[in-house]
Amino acid sequence: MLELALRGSKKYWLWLGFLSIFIVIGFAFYIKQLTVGLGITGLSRDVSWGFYIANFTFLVGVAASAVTIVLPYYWHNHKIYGRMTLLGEFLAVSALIMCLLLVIIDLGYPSRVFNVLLYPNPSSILVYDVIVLNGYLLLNLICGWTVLHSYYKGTSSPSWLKPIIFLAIIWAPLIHIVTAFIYQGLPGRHYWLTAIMAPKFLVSAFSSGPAFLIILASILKKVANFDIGERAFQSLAKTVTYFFIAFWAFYLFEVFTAFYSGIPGHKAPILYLFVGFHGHAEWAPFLWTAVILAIVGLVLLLIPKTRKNETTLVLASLAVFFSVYIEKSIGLLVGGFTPNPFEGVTTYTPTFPEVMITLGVWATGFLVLTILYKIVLEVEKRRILIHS
Amino acid sequence: MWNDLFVSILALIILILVPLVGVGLLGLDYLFGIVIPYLAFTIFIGGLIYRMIYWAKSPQPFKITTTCGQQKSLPWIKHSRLEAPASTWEVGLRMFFEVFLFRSLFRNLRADLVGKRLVYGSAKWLWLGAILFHLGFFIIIIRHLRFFVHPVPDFITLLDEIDGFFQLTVPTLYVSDILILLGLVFLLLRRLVDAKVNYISYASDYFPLLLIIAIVVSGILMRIFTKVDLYAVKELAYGLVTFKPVLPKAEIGVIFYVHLFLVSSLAVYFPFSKLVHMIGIFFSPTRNLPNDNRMVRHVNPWDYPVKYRTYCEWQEEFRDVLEEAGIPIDDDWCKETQKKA
Amino acid sequence: MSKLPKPEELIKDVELHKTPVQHWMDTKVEFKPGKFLFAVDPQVMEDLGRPHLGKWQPYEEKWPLPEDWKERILKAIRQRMERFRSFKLFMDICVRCGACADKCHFFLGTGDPKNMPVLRAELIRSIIKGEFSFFGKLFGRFAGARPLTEDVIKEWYYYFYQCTECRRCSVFCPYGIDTAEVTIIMREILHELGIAVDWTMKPVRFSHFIGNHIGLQPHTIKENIEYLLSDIAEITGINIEVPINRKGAEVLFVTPSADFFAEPGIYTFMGYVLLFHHIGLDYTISTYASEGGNFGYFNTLEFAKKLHSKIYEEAKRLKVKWILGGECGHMWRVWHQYHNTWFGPFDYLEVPKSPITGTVFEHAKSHKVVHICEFTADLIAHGKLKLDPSRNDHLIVTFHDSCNTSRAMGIFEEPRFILRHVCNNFVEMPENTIREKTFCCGSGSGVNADEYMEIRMRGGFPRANAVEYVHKTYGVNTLACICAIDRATLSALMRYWVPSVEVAGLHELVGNALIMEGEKERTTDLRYRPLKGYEEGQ
Amino acid sequence: RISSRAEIEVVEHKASPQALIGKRWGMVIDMKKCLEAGEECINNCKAIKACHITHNVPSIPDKKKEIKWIWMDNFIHTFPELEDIRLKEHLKKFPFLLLCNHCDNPPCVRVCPTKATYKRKDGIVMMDFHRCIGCRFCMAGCPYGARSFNWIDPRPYLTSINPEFPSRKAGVVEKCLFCYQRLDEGKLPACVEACPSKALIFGDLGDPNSEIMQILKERFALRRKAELGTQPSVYYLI
Ligand code: SRM
Ligand code: SRM
Ligand code: HEC
Ligand code: HEC
Ligand code: HEC
Ligand code: HEM
Ligand code: HEM
Ligand code: SF4
Ligand code: SF4
Ligand code: SF4
Ligand code: SF4
Ligand code: SF4
Ligand code: SF4
Ligand code: SF4
Ligand code: SF4
Repeated sequence: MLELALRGSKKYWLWLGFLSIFIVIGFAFYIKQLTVGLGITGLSRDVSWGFYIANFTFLVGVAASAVTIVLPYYWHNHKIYGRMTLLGEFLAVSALIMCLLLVIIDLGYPSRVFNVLLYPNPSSILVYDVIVLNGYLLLNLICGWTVLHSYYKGTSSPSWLKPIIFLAIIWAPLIHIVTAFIYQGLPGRHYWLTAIMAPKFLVSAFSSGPAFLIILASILKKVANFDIGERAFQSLAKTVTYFFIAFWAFYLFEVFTAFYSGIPGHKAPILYLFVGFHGHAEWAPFLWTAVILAIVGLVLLLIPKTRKNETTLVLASLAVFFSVYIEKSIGLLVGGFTPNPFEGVTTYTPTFPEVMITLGVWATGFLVLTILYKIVLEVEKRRILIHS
Repeated sequence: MWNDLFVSILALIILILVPLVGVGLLGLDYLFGIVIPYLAFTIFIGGLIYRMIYWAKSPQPFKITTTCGQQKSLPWIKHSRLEAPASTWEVGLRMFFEVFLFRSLFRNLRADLVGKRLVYGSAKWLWLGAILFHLGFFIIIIRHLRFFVHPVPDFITLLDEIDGFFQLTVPTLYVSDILILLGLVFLLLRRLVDAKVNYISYASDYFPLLLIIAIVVSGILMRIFTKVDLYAVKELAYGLVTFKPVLPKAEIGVIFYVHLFLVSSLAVYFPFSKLVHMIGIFFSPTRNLPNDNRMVRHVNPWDYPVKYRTYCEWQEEFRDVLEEAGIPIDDDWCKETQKKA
Repeated sequence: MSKLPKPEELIKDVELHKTPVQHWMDTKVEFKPGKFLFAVDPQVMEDLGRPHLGKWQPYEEKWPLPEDWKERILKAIRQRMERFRSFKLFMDICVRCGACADKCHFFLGTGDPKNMPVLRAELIRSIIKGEFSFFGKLFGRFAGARPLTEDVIKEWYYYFYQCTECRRCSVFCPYGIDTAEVTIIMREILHELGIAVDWTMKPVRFSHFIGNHIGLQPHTIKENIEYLLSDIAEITGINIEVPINRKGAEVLFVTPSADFFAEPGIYTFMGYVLLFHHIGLDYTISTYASEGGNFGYFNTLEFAKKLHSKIYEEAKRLKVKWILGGECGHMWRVWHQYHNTWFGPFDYLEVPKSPITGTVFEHAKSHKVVHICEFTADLIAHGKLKLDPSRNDHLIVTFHDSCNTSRAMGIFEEPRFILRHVCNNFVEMPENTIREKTFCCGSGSGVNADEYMEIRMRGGFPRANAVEYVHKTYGVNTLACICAIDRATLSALMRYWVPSVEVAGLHELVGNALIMEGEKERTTDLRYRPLKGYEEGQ
Repeated sequence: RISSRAEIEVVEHKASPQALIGKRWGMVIDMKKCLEAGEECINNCKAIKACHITHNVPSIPDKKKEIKWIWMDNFIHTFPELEDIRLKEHLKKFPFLLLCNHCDNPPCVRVCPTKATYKRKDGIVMMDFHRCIGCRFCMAGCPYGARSFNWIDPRPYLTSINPEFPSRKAGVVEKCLFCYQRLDEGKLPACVEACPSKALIFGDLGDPNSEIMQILKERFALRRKAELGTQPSVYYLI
């Protein structure tokens, strides 16, 4: 089936070429990082994780969100997701590939990465994260590819696949919960030390992921004439709405806890993010953008008319996507590390190489996504090919 | 099947025992370190040259390109340059893809009979296994050059660094070593497990796989486990290629001689077995000829004239019916051709 | 044919992933009815001046081989090795990877492991190792070598006529090993002893002496054509003439003789004639070179060359500028891959140029022969044809790529381009059964004999299965193709496997769709079937 | 116990015969002595210098990339959770020497995926530079900012090289190791030895008769962020 991705229109190749430019640039900067060290990033003694891990966290959510489609389809026999399950699974695959790349890139000593498997520390959450992420990647690859292969052959899926699909469904929330546990178990990081971290991660994932799928599906409708169907769009839109409300509600609960209790350590990160702390407010414009996007998105989603209109739905999805992206990636990381253990503020801004490397990873993800979707579309196309 | 496998394992064991006894017990370092490698290499080169001449002696009478895509015809129809090459340049491209990426193998399918329906699944495992093995082999050969050339060129050092990037062991285990082993074991298992491939396999199919596995394993053993004196190895190897063979004073270790002897065996076996596909692929007429039969005339050196029924003979036989049916008779042509004859 | 089991039962015994316990060198051939071809009538060989074994049949226990059969075979093998690099090379470099194994339609339809292309080639490879190689003799079976015995000859006869030389295996082989090439050479080698098939040798005799393989004499051809022209007149109201053996025409049109005579080829011929009339082409056909198909090719290359020599004498005699070839698979394989070598250089012809569109067929600049599909596609692309595709609305069409034009020529897009313009319902068969991966009809290369029905239906099973799929899924009722033998073989195949599908030549559909100047309203297609909207009672 | 924290493994080590042996090494730092020693001494603290020279710690000017095993800071930064205004006022002038606390319940060890950071039986929180993959999880885990990461190759920033101790490459984390190599030779930590005012007192918290246990019995001592339950082994006297 891979050969199906090797044939395509000029636009397809242009798009792949466009992505490859970013991949090459990102790779060149990564080589630089390998030789010079992580010093080429904006990271510091106080903010020791940054843009890479922020994107990683966000993308884990995107990967986990596949379950919002796969679960209704397989568990509740929600037929209108029929044409979408593969898109969901392959979105998870490419998101996970980006996640793993980002983790490797963030390492100071990537050549020793196998030490995690050679000398695993059972009390380290990162070890479990490596296991669940790779496991989920494998599960999704197996499920997606096997289903697609049976489409290709024109047979029904093999029976051994069912249990694996159910395993994948159970596995999906796990990847995000474990990722949340990376943060949520650290003493002294007030912003992270909250039990609601994992559920918040999940609801954010379940809103941004389907929002991303709405955007992708509408692109596919335009460029590839592949329509998931009006009802599937609406189903996704509802998923986005409910979980997005939950997401910001959770956020407000945290704000309440911090300010009602009045504990300085809890207030500080939130103050820093939105209004400034010790005279520093570098990220406030971004966070407020997230809030505005959230309001816009919510309004568009809640009004039935705009939700049912595809253009406004896509706009709403974009708003949701970027709102969650800002809060969950950069907000989360910067908030966690600020103020530092000495109650000081060390500002963090990603450097140009850092951003380019991350863009390179996104481009790689999009490349993988494009190729996988291309194969799905080609297989689908071959199923119906009446010339008229 | 088991017979064939057993015989090839036996052959391999003998090949391993020979240097073990020869160097380990009898101390024939000179024989195994210098004489046999020279001999093997001579046979290898001589054999390959013989093969090439042997094939080249027979002409390719017809241009029988296998076309796997649209021919070059009308200008507005998209010509598939790779699958139906029409120029030498396009043939070169096609050969490149065949030699380095095993393009034809990439097309592989697997047919299954589901009830009364034939279904065709994608089957790229063979391609993957073959690529892992061949590319791994290629990289290892290049990397080994560091024993034979001096000073070691930068690109080999670089390859070395990339390949040994992951610090799994000290010294680092090469990624290509793991991949080639995976590839080889897959290919061997496939031969044993897939009924069709098993049915067509002889001892001469198992043997090269086993031999190469043994070479790779002995190499990995040398690098990671029973470390050998690399300086002594370089002294020996460098001596061999500069035709000033010396046995290093330092002890190298029997395992090295096993490795070297197996490599020599492979070299000797190479030109006289299916392994010559490496050279043969370049001679393959269905792949190395352009599909330009109607553009350029291909000449067959042993072409000979044939006797056929000429128009005049034919007209004579059917003159009556031709006349009756009112189909023109052409006596001028007969006179003309007779005059020429 | 009476004993042929029902379609559901025929392939019950096929196992694609199991093989016999016994070593293949130990299994012997059995000649069972329906599974072998009758040996050639000695009279045919006499007439053609070829050696023969007298009257015998393959199922006989002892074959009447001559005393020195072994030497003759070995000499023949050695000679082919000297003459064909392809053969020599293919004997050396197969790694038995098995990529070709399940690609052959005969293997897929019989499950017989010796029908795996690799093992088919191994039938001779093992002899070359066993008879010519020192190491082969030394290691025997472990090196895949065996001695030449009478059983081997029987095996060759059986399996080299269970290969239709379709080259599907060659597409998948990493080295392009072409078992068809091996088969061609092995059939020649069998010919050295006089072992040949009756069904293919009779047509050779006809082609040689009369000019076409059916034995149509010149006046019969003319009568047949006139009969077809009267049908055309009845259906379209147009009177057309077909020039025969006309000197000074611009184009010599050559097509397989089946098109003059046999269903469904005659409809294709009507299509050609309508097309030529529509554009006013200055052409002629010939009753001397009245056969495009080449039955010699199924026997020896020498015969192949003999039979087609006529075309070039005729082109010279009639002083045409270039040659136009009709729809045919084998004909085009020979024309495309061998003619220029055998009969060139063609300084008495001109580089083909379409008199209607002015297109110069650059890709045929040396050989000067154009395929009718290239010609018609060019006409359509230049808007020179008035077409009404709705006249084919009663048909749901799928297209069969003939293996020869596909894998030995590379003509894929032209026929599809034409199809898309002459009919509204065109569906492709599953991806892995078309284009370069197309399946043979199972009866090509001279094995289309009645006594061979079981093997033919088995060999055609993969093709029929794909047709059945589109028939069931999209209601396909017409299988279009561009090969005269296909039109004969696929018709039988469809009758057996998918009875409601009919076979049509591409230009039959063109003929249906062409809006001729001055024609009356058509109510039926060229086969007198009512057009859509003109069915009974409407 | 299990409910209160994730279990960590404690690693045995082989000590040489002449080594100093302790059940749980700890340190008491008498900030009063530093204050008394005066501005001059504080600005050129010999303890810091001795440590950094002994352990090949580079001096990188960029604050964001700097590497430090032991350093000086003020009260507010050292004890941010002690919000008491009067205390702040009172302790404003005190310098505080900061270093790894060698916590008894160290989060850094808990989170390290490769066991590159591990706890020795004698209480020293150790680093294996060969094993560290540079993931910096330990830095996020340590509530005290005791760890530094080699963002760039540190070797060009070494003013002098101690051949007895390895230098690091870019990509690994480092911190104070309680001079395990000196203890092995029977010597006290370099900083302890170097301070002319004996402001740093090193000893065994597991031995009730040790010098530092005596001091802790007598005087009021502070530990940083004790409420987090990490049980620091470094005590501050004021
Ligand atoms: C390549 C290099 C490391 C690097 O990444 O930079 C290196 C790599 C290894 N050295 Fe070394 N040594 C390297 C410089 C040295 C040096 C020189 C130095 O520090 O600048 C020495 C000290 C000088 C000397 O001769 O003692 C050195 C003394 C050792 C020793 C101790 C030998 C001894 O008996 O004293 C070993 C241990 C051994 O042989 O088992 C050793 C062992 C090794 C091993 C085999 C690791 C081991 O545990 O056995 C490494 C080989 C990896 C390989 O095959 O690629 N390496 N090794 C260093 C070469 C740098 C260069 O510029 O040449
Ligand atoms: C094998 C060994 C030498 C030996 O002959 O015994 C060795 C071998 C090398 N060490 Fe080491 N070190 C060895 C004990 C040490 C020790 C002492 C110890 O472990 O007790 C240290 C200091 C303490 C520690 O554990 O870190 C030590 C700290 C270093 C460092 C500085 C730390 C860092 O990673 O930056 C380097 C520099 C480096 O990584 O390039 C280093 C580098 C190396 C290099 C790459 C050679 C070099 O100088 O560039 C060798 C390859 C190691 C590898 O795993 O890839 N070696 N090296 C010792 C292995 C002990 C072990 O397996 O743990
Ligand atoms: C049965 C009572 C109850 C209800 C209903 C309840 N909570 Fe809580 N919640 C608690 C208790 C008790 C805690 C403290 C648990 C702890 O400290 O670990 C808590 C803690 C939290 C925390 C974590 C604070 C922190 O930092 O540890 C958040 C956030 C929270 N609740 C949000 C919510 C939200 C959102 C809902 C509704 C969807 C909700 N709660 C409903 C009892 C409740
Ligand atoms: C509707 C919102 C919501 C969703 C969806 C949700 N949770 Fe929760 N969950 C909460 C709230 C609120 C708390 C905090 C209550 C508390 O602290 O006891 C919580 C707490 C928890 C805790 C206990 C944390 C602690 O320290 O006490 C676990 C475990 C947990 N959730 C697991 C999950 C898992 C697993 C899922 C999904 C598969 C999930 N939750 C989905 C709202 C949610
Ligand atoms: C001009 C200096 C020079 C001379 C002379 C020299 N070498 Fe080398 N040799 C090197 C360098 C530099 C390398 C490192 C290349 C590398 O990284 O693989 C090397 C690598 C090697 C290696 C490979 C080690 C490995 O694992 O990569 C061996 C073995 C070796 N030399 C042996 C010899 C022998 C034997 C001779 C003498 C005949 C010799 N060298 C002469 C510079 C030299
Ligand atoms: C130009 C170089 C070469 C090309 C293009 C090439 C190509 C191939 C291909 C396509 C296959 C079939 C796939 C497979 O079964 O693995 C194959 C098989 C094989 N090749 Fe090569 N090869 C080359 C060189 C070599 C060399 C140098 C060797 C080793 C000495 C080698 C050893 C083998 C072996 C042993 C097999 C059989 C694997 C099996 O048993 O399945 N090849 N080669
Ligand atoms: C067919 C050719 C050969 C193959 C497939 C082969 C394969 C291998 C492999 C897989 C290794 C493991 C380490 C590595 O990948 O570099 C190795 C190591 C080694 N080989 Fe070979 N080898 C071949 C020929 C030779 C020859 C001709 C020599 C003789 C000089 C040689 C000498 C060695 C030595 C000394 C090592 C140890 C290298 C180390 O420790 O780094 N090999 N070989
Ligand atoms: S401020 Fe509250 S949540 Fe944060 S560490 Fe202290 S007690 Fe825990
Ligand atoms: S695909 Fe080619 S090399 Fe492989 S077994 Fe078939 S003929 Fe031999
Ligand atoms: S040429 Fe065709 S019929 Fe002959 S072996 Fe190959 S696939 Fe089978
Ligand atoms: S008749 Fe057609 S399908 Fe059959 S073998 Fe010939 S070209 Fe192939
Ligand atoms: S620790 Fe010692 S050297 Fe450093 S400032 Fe205090 S008294 Fe001075
Ligand atoms: S102070 Fe920080 S680095 Fe030191 S042991 Fe405690 S947690 Fe770990
Ligand atoms: S940076 Fe090194 S020491 Fe710190 S957690 Fe990661 S692997 Fe462990
Ligand atoms: S105990 Fe040793 S390592 Fe720690 S600060 Fe003092 S001198 Fe430095």
